[in-house]
Amino acid sequence: MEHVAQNLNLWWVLLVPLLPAAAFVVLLPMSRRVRNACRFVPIAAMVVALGLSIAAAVQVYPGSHIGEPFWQVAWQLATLGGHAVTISFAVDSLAVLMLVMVCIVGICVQIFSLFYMKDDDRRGWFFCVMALFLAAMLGFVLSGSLLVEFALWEIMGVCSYLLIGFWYRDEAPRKASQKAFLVTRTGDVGFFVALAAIYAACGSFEFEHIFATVANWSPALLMVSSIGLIWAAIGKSAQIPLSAWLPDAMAGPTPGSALIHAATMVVAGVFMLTRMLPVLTLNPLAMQIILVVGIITALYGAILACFQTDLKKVLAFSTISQLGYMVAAIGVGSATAAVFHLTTHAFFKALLFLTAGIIIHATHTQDMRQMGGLARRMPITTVVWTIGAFSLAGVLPLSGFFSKDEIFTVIWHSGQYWAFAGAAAVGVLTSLYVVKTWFTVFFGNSCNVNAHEGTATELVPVSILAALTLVCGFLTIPLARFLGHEGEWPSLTMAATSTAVMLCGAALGYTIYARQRSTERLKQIFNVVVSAADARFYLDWVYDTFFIRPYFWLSEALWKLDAVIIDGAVNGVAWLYRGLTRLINLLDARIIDGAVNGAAWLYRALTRGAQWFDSTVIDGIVNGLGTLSRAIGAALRRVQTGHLQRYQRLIVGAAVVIVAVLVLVLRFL
Amino acid sequence: MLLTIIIALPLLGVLISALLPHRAESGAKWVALLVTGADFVLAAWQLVQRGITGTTGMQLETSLSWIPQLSVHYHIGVDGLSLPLLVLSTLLCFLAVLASWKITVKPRFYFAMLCLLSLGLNGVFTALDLVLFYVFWEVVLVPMYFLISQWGGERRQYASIKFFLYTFFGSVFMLVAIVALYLYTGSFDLTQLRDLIAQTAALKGAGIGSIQWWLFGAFFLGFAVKVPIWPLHTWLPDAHVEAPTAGSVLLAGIMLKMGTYGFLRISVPLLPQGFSGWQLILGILAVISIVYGAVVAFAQKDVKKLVAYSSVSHMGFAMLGIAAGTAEGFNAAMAVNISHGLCTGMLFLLVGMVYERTHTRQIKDLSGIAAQMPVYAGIFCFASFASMGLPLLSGFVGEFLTMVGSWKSPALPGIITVIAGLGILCGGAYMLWLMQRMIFGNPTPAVEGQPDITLREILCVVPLAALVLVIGLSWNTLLQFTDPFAAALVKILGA
Amino acid sequence: MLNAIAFGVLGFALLLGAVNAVTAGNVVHAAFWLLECACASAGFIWFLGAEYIAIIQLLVYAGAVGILVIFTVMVTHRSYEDAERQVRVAWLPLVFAAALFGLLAYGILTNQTLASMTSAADSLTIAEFGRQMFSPDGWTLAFEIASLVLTVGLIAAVWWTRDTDTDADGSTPADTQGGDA
Amino acid sequence: MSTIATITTSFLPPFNGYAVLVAPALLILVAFFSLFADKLHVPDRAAAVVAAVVAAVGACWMALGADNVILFGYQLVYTGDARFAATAILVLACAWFVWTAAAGTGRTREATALAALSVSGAVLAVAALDLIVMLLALELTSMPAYVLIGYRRYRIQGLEGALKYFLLSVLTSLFMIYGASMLFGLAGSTHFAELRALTQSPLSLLAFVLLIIGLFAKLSAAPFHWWAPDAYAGSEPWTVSFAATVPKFAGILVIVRLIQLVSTGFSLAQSLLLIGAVASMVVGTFAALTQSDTRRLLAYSGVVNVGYILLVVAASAGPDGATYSTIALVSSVVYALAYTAATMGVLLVASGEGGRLSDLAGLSKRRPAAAWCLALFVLSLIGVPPLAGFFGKLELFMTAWAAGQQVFVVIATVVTVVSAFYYMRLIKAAFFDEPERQVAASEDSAEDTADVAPDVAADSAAPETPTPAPTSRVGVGVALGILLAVTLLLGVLSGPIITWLT
Amino acid sequence: MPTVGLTAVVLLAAALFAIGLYGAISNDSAIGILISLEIMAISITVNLMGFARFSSVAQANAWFFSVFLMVITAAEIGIGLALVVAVYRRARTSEVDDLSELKG
Repeated sequence: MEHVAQNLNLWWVLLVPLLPAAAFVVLLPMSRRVRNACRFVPIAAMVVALGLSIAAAVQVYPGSHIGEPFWQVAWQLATLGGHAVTISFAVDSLAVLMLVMVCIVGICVQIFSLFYMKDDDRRGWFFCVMALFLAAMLGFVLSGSLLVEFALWEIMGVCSYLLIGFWYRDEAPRKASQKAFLVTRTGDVGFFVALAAIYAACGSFEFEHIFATVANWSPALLMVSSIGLIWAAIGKSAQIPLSAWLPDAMAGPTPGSALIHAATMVVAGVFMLTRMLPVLTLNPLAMQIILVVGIITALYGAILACFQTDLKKVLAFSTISQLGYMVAAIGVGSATAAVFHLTTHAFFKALLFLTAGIIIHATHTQDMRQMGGLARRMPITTVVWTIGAFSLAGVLPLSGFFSKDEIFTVIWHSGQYWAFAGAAAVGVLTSLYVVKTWFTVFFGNSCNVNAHEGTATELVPVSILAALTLVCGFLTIPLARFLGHEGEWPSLTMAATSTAVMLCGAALGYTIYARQRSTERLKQIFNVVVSAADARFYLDWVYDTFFIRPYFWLSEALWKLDAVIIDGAVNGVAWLYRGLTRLINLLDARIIDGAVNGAAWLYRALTRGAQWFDSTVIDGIVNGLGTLSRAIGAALRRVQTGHLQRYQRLIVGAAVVIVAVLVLVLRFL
Repeated sequence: MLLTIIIALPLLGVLISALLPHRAESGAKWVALLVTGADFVLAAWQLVQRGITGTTGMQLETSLSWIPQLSVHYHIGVDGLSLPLLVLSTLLCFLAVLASWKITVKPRFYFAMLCLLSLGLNGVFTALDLVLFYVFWEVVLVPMYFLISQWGGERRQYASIKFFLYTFFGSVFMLVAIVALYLYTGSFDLTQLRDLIAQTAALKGAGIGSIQWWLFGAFFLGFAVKVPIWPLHTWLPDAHVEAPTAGSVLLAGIMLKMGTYGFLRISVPLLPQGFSGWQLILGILAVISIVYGAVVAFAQKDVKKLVAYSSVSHMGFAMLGIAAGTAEGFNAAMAVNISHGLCTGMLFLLVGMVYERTHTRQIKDLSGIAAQMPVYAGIFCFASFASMGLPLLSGFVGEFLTMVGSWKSPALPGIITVIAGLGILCGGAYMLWLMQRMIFGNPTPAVEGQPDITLREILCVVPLAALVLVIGLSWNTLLQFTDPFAAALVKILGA
Repeated sequence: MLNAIAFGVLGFALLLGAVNAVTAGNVVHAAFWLLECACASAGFIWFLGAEYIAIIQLLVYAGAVGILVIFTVMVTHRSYEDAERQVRVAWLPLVFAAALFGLLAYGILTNQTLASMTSAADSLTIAEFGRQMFSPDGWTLAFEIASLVLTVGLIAAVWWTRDTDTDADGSTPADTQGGDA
Repeated sequence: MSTIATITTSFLPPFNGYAVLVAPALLILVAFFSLFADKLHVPDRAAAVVAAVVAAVGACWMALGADNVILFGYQLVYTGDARFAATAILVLACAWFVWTAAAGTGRTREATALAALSVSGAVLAVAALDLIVMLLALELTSMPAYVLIGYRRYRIQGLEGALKYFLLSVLTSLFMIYGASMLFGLAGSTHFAELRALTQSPLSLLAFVLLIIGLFAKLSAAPFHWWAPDAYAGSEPWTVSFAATVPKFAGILVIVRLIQLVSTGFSLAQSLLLIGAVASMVVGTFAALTQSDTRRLLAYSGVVNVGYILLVVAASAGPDGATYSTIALVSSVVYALAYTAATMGVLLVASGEGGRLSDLAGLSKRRPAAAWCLALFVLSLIGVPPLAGFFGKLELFMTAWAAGQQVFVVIATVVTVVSAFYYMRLIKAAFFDEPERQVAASEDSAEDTADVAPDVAADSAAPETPTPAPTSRVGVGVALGILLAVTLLLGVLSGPIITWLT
Repeated sequence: MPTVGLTAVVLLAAALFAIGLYGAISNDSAIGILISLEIMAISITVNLMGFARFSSVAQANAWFFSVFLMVITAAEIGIGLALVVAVYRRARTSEVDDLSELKG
């Protein structure tokens, strides 16, 4: 274990991920009842972890550039063909910042879910998986090698699968969890290829080793690895082609969604891109792709958020859109802007999700239309929601304004003016849906009476997060300097433009929703856009028709190929063949009723063609081999007629022929 | 001498359990348990001891002359490649005996056959003489045939005959190749054969159509049936569906590894030029196996068939590792061998437990197991994630190294690695699809009221799970054995 | 060398007997022609100088075998017309036999060793024949084996033809009389 | 005589010992003892027991006897392989006698006598180096076979089979004798060594071919195998098990010796043998595929196996055959034993049940031990390793491949694979099929099965209608055990066996 | 007077053999076949005696050969006729063509 320490020995930082991991290991083997009782263990573990990370932050305070670790430790994982492969953990300023952020959000969510899950009999299991997830995220943040990052990346995927599918008894969470895990794994294929390419190039996964040799990588290799990494990030952070899973992931318990699908896991993609920025910057095309993906995803998320009626879906699409912002920030090369927005977004989005949890708990519904006028019954929740929402919209004193403004300035300086316009449009739409939710949920006619204010255990974590959202805004400079860049306050003009953007969106929202003006007329005007938005721009339809249904058909066809054609061709023995014909009839019967329940017309035409092909050509081959050998056998039996005369003549005939051939022919040869 | 004891111990089991009097029929399982257990302890002790001192070159070698005229020797030995497989084989045999505790139909013959199978498997992995290897290769065939045909499911007769004839068809070509090798070089001994082949002029000449190429092809047919590689795999699903639980565990857990072991022990080191001719074909077939196995598994209605096709897909990774020809590739092949043995062994044991309770393997009849049998569901999820290739578990080691190895290999184009990546995705797809239908959801009448997993059954599964975790966390526990062998192999190919 | 005329006469007698025995319509005729052929062959052998063998030939073939055949014909054919069958020439066997003879003739006629063997060996006396038979390097072993062959022939004949006791499976001839049903 | 002496002594030190003839002598004694058994008021099967003991003693005697015994002026020479063949034949006979003693039904006295004489003939035939002795010994070996095929004298199928076998066999042995007489005439002497010195001429070639064709018929090699299926299908599996194995084993030895000692003078010997080999393999396999009667199936399997042996013999008959002669001799003898032991085993198991495959149905339930024995014998016939069949085939194919018959070895391999299909039907019948209900036993099987209903026939006057003794399971076990031992050990101990043979 | 050599005798024997062969193949009744086989045996004896007469060295062996040949033929005729009688008893015929129950 060699230490690459400037002068600090931060071995204890490793405890931060290990503590929740220990909690998970402790909780796992327990029986359900015992596990429910000691669901406090993970919370205690997280509190200690927070303490340690804050201590680390203090010790590391002046901070340094991203990528220069204060302290690093490496183990030899294995030797491959005599060449040692190592895994390592490194502590640098970015890692410490993320540690603090994750611990804070983690603790708030865990405290909140103490109350939220109190009447669910599998709450022990919920905390256990939550602990595993936090351990994985903290480890992910601290990892010093791409292999460790990938390993923990997939562990987080599993945890999100388990959490989304927590209530596995009913249909929606089951389907959503599988969809989420499969879509993220589609992204992981890219990560796999990138890993293989990078290892092939520089023989190791360590970041500093990669960055050292990246200069002399071949352009093809550079392209493959960056495309792979981008594809992985798109999968994990629900960017545009692979974003369908995040809205469905809301089927899981709200605190789970709050932690995973707002604050931590979804930003893992962004975090990985920041880590690998040195590699990506060498590839201008990759940067451009990242920027384009970021902006389009932001727009996509924002537009759809405006049309959602489910409170959590709105937040989900808003997360997609803010992630788009972060990716765009990376796209223009500024890691600090992305990280800053990542941090602030974590706080206010977690805040919004938890508050949404309280509202849902109180009104027992997720549909915003049935909520209304909650301000009077739930004053604290309203205040807290307002802080979060306005921070999201980018109102001046709140942290959201500063981090979004940072991104605007960075995009502006990068000269990509189309991107800046896009970002501004997203700003407008963001404030539009913020205001819309604000009015529909808290003002308007109060249509459910028994809404009651959240209890203390719910409100404490929420208010902590609200406080942080207020404070963070003023930390832009120290935070930037912590990450190694001298930050500056947003320029006056930029502040003005972003406020103007926010105000115009708010005004639009006010005019439409404040006074309950009927939105039917609006809907006719934009009916095309509205119907498209309802169907999430047909993204799901594309998945279904071009990937899922053909996959079902392909597997069915290949299995039939397997069972009939290869088997048929291989065992031509009559005796086996008889068994096979029974099998084919059985299969055909099942195929026909299989086709009936919903295969496309194309599919049915094809199977009929295949059947004809089967019965004539393939059976022909199988028959051929079988009958050929039996025909020869039968022919031989016919010769064996039992007549002695026939045998005598055969023998003598054979003898004479052989003698003639051998003696005469060979004699003369 | 110790290695001969390890190999021959199951023979003791065969004799005792077959000759037990009728009254003491139930004693057969205790005899079998004792014998296979002792065998495993011995083998594991060797592994641990070797682990400490490191394995370079052949260990525990014994060589006695058997048929002097044909220079056939009883030559056995263990090295980095075969020691882990030997331990896995003894472990799985032990667990197979444990898993078939409730066998009532002719138990004496059943456990005799299991011990005979264990003997054959131990022999195959330690034989260093081609004739001895072929003898043990066929010995394994007979008990498996009887296991399937006597204690199998409804269509056991068709499945067992098909299993026997497929493998026999392959092994006949292997015999022809062995004879041809003997005639060219005059020796059957694996250790000397490599340099003998190198010296004989007739066997020079790489590339398609050279004699080495043909020999490799003959061996390929013999081993491909066993691995199984794509076109020759149709016996596997039938054999699995109809085999009893213990039969399936051994068939998938260890008998498929004989094919890849054959490639690594015989084909690649002895016929390097032949191998270079076949590399691309192997790679393509391997990738087809991966994707084909995964896609077809998706459409299965019977759990065992699904796991059988998953075995085709996983062994495809092992073959891709071999086809890559790089150090990572060979390590990958050996890692997939061991990890697939563990994961699929676990899956089959678990499926066997469900079958013992519900007597059905149709997925549509089984659902909501998590609600009814939570501990079982937990273990099943662990096994599924392991076989899906989740990091920190052994499945990931094999698949990751295959990807890295095949990308690095000069002979295989990059697209093959990408398709293999897609294969991993499809692998995840059918496993999740199985878990979603079988484990989650509301309990069906068949699953209703079923007792959760018992201690005996947990004992069957826990050692495998522990090994999966240990290998997954610290790769070196396994790779320290396989890497010296892989490095030596690469040096041979390089030379 | 041999006197051609005697050779011709005896040879013709021999061939005549053989041809008629083989193509006889009636089995009884065939049996009698066999007798004639055996006697002719004994004469021919005598002409070749091997008197002792000729006598044995006469005894064994003409006597024992001929009579035995006639005896069997009497047992197995109840009436005259049973033994009758219309005579027709079977072409395929004729072709085969002729082809074989042609090959043999070609072989014999072109063979030098046969042509070169002309030394007229004086015929062996019976005493000499006996002494050589039982000399240490002689044919005692062959003699023993021949006797065993005859014993087997005897056992077989007894086994198949005896009607009195039960068959291997205990069924007596009576109940399977209608064998041909 | 001098030329004979020089040639044989060149590789055989003279050792005068008539002791080696003890085995055949004892067998002759047993034959006569069993013929007069009822006069000595001894139970019917006692003869078989004595015969078994004698055969066992003879086998040990032969095995332990000295090597290179030359008798009767080089007419009879017991080299290593002759002694091994004699021991093998005696072992097979011993197994058969034990089975007859245990489970033989009805009168087995005559069968024992005939078998004993046949075995003594075979023991002499394997060592014969003289045309006359060879012919006589072969006749002595195969004549009892005619009787055994037709042993059930009150059943027309048996007799019909025997008649066909007899007539065809006599016809072909006359061919052989004619060839032998012509060769003798040309060479002047009947000893093999002399025949080797024969100058090649069309007539001598013709004579030699006729001789070999006769031997082909004895071995039921392809163009001349027509009698085998009908002869075997007509009679009981118990008698077929002897008639199909011992005469064939002796025939194989004779043809191997003949080819090695005499064929150098005849270039076409190799092509003749190859024709026989390929024809046997192909015809035998395809005909066997569609058989439904065990005896007929094994008849065709016999044709195929003789085809394999002829392939190796052809290898040693080639121009450079001398180098391969010893290995060819060794591998053909070993394979002959492996094949005959397995065939006798299968037939003995079938004897308890009945001739047809369907009679074997459900055997694993009735007699599990016998069923597993049957499985092992069939696997040995297929050529699955650790059993004798595999090692036999391995040596056969390697010798043939080395001797240049690559194409034919490939044909043999394909034939082996195809043969697996029809052999497996035996296992399928024994293990999977369900026996039809006993009531509907068809006419043929009723007559066929040896379970003899005590016959209270009209002439109860027949004094000694023997009430059949019960089948003693131990005896059957011992018989099958001997054959099983041969099948299992021949493979594993092939090292020492080969040293013994050369 | 003209003399004739060994070739003529062997030729005669060959002719006799061929006639016997024709008879064996073409005859329907078993006894007819046995008679033809008998004739073939006679031809072999004649052949042997031819050699005995003309070859200097082979005379004794030729005599022994023919004697043993006669023994073999006698034994075979014995068995053959016994078999024919047994078959006749059971099947009321000795016509070979009717005996074709065993086939396939």
